[in-house]
Amino acid sequence: MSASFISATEAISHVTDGSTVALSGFGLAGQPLHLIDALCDSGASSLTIIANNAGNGETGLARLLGNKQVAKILCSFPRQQDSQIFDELYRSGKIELELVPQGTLAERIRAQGAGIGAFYTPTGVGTQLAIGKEVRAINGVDQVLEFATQIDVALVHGHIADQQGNVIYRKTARNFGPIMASAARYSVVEVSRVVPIGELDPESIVTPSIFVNAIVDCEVKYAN
Amino acid sequence: MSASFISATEAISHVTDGSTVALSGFGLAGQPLHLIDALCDSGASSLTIIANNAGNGETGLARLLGNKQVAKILCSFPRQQDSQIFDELYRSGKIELELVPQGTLAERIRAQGAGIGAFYTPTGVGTQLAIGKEVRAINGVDQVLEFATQIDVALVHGHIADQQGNVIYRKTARNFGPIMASAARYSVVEVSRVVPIGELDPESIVTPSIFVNAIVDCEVKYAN
Amino acid sequence: MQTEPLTKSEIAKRIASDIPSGSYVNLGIGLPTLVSNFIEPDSDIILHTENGMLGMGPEAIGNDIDLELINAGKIPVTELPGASYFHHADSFAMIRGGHIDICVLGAFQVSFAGDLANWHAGDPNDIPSVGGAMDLASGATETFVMMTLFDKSGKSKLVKECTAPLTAVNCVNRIYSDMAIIDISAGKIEVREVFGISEGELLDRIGMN
Amino acid sequence: MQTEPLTKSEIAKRIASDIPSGSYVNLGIGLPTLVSNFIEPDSDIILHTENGMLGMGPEAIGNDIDLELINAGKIPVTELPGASYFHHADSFAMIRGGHIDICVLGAFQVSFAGDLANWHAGDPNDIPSVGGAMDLASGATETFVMMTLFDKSGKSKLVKECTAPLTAVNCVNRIYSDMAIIDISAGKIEVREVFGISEGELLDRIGMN
Repeated sequence: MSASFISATEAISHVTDGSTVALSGFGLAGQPLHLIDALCDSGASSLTIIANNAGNGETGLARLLGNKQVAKILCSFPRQQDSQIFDELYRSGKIELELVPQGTLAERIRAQGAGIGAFYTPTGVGTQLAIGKEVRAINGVDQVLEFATQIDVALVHGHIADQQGNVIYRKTARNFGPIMASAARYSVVEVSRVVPIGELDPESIVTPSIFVNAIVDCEVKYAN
Repeated sequence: MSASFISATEAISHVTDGSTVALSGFGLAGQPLHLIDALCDSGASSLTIIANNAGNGETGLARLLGNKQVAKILCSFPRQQDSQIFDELYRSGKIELELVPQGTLAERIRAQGAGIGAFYTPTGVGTQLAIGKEVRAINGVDQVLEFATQIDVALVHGHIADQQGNVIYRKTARNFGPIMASAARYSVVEVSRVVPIGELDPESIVTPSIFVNAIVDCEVKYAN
Repeated sequence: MQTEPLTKSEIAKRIASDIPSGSYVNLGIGLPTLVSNFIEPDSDIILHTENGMLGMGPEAIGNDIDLELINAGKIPVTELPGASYFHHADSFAMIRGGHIDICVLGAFQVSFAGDLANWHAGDPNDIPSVGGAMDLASGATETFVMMTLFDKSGKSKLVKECTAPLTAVNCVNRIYSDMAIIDISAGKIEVREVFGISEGELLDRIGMN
Repeated sequence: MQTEPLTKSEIAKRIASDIPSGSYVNLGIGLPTLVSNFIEPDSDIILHTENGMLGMGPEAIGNDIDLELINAGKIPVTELPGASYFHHADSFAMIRGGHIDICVLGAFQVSFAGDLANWHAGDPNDIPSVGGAMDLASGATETFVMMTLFDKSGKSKLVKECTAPLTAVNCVNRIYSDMAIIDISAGKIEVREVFGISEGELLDRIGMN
């Protein structure tokens, strides 16, 4: 169904206690800060978060963790110089961590969006992260079976949307946005600008509107 | 390794008797006619061809089939109004056909390029095309195990390349080109124009040069 | 009761009017492409074509014909504002991933349980061609079938069990035909409307009574 | 025999000079990023960063800093002509699909068989973080390790069997270290060059004699 143009608060109303929420971003680049702020304000709790990292500093995902709204995080690289909020929760046993190789995380999300139930990857074979997983030799190469990751709501940081909900991104802030938008039951993209239909080049649209349920226009916020 | 800028004849020298060759295109849109002509002239035989269709009229893939250079074709939709050359070969038992649902064909090619050995898809479950294939229930949905498709040489029709080998496509002629370029041991893209490095927008490049071994510049031919 | 069966155009018009505004729709090759003639420009319905495009417009004529802008039936089409292009793996990610709200497909047979047979009439002399039919039938959120209800010899195409090779199991949600509109849900048939035939006679002829 | 061990910069310079022109290369976070300082602008070597870019240029300074243009270590970088951006699934398709010619990674330990341990020192109090290390080590065509050959207590990091958790099995092709350059091929070690140590003493210290 076609995309709605709504406020961050309205978009976040699709997140409920216990939801699985995917957050785009690699470090702070591409992290949907405005949507995460609305998620913090909503008070939704017991969330499972899917993201590459586990928060930086005190804002965005780190703020959400600090609010004790997150029960579990599925990510590839939680440890960073400024991941102190996660570090403390993890060391005190207050958050569950599922660690996944970065490419496997990306492919599990992409598989969900593409209707692929599971896939075999050579990544991780013979390591701790493959313990308990099925392994199969394909053309002489051992591969691990990995399953698609179900996502209730994706919160994505885009660059520009048109009024139909097509989205383009900016530089390395693209990262997990397109695959998360494709994978979630309800996908929200915050953008810094909305342009009339027809202004984006059809050859250059990265996330077609079919993957987008809601656009949150942050132009005013970005202008400040 | 970085892309070479060579002639169609030189590019086709990478095809040998018995090679598996992928051809982009959906009907005639995106079919690499100049490269296929060079393949016809090369006389390489006993080829396995991977393509969506089995040739139209008398040119391109149909000409290659008519030359008796093809032992087997893996495709989704061989029958067309003007597929008479394939039809005759098939009915007289002179060509082997492996029929694959179109989305499974695309995903098997994409998997090869992405280093995914195999994947589960709901497409085809309970049909003739799943006979003999493993089926597994994932989240209550039966899915068929499909394997990545190995490709020796991909012949792709692009639109514009830069001098590094980055490629963009044009409208629905994009179709199988990007995934075939990513999947083959040796990927050749014919384009109608080559521009200096830096002229293509980095946000809009569809096939980055990492997936391209050779560019064949057809500008003169296209201009005629 | 309408006293005449619907024409093909009338069937297409009914389908178009039942597609909710804002839907993403794929129209199969053949008969279903007629539906596009009846989609209102302001309906906000967006057409997907599996060869790599969203926002497909009407068939191209005259100078608008561009052989690199075609639909799944290889017919030149046009591009509407808001259109986008993508490669085949992404196109079928849309289909398989459940992002297409409705697909409209033709059929040789549909079973009472919603099984669809539409890719191979079963004649061993035919050249088998499946295209995107299996992906669409199993991947789209709703599958509508557009067909005549009876074949030329008068036999029902809605059958207890398909004899032609299946496209997908238990995938058809609704049949739009010349004689009736029929819902299939949880393996049960519900006749919604009949045209030129009484419901009793219809059920007799499809072997439901 | 060179009488001094190599400095980190000298190791990085050796690696850069051994990368063939035209290669697609991924430099891991930490020590390996030093290699980029020694890649000649006309070498036609193209750097991949797994967060979605090919054609990465040097670290950004001053007004060139753009927080949406960063490398895998989250450091602002620049864009070279011919660069392209893509999403994470496409980026790891490049890695997993064998399209990266060479990756250069740091290491805690490398085994004689070429097993790599570089994501978790093994201390249960550490916060485990793997990032793209497993994908790179198993996916790149060649994996080079850049490290000091001995740890601070003088123990060899090239070991019979890794005690730290593995990143990937049998993946390391060559070690560039301060004391030696060592090839690993088909489970066999070959010392190519030594720095500030004799080959005999080196083999003694790594337990190969």
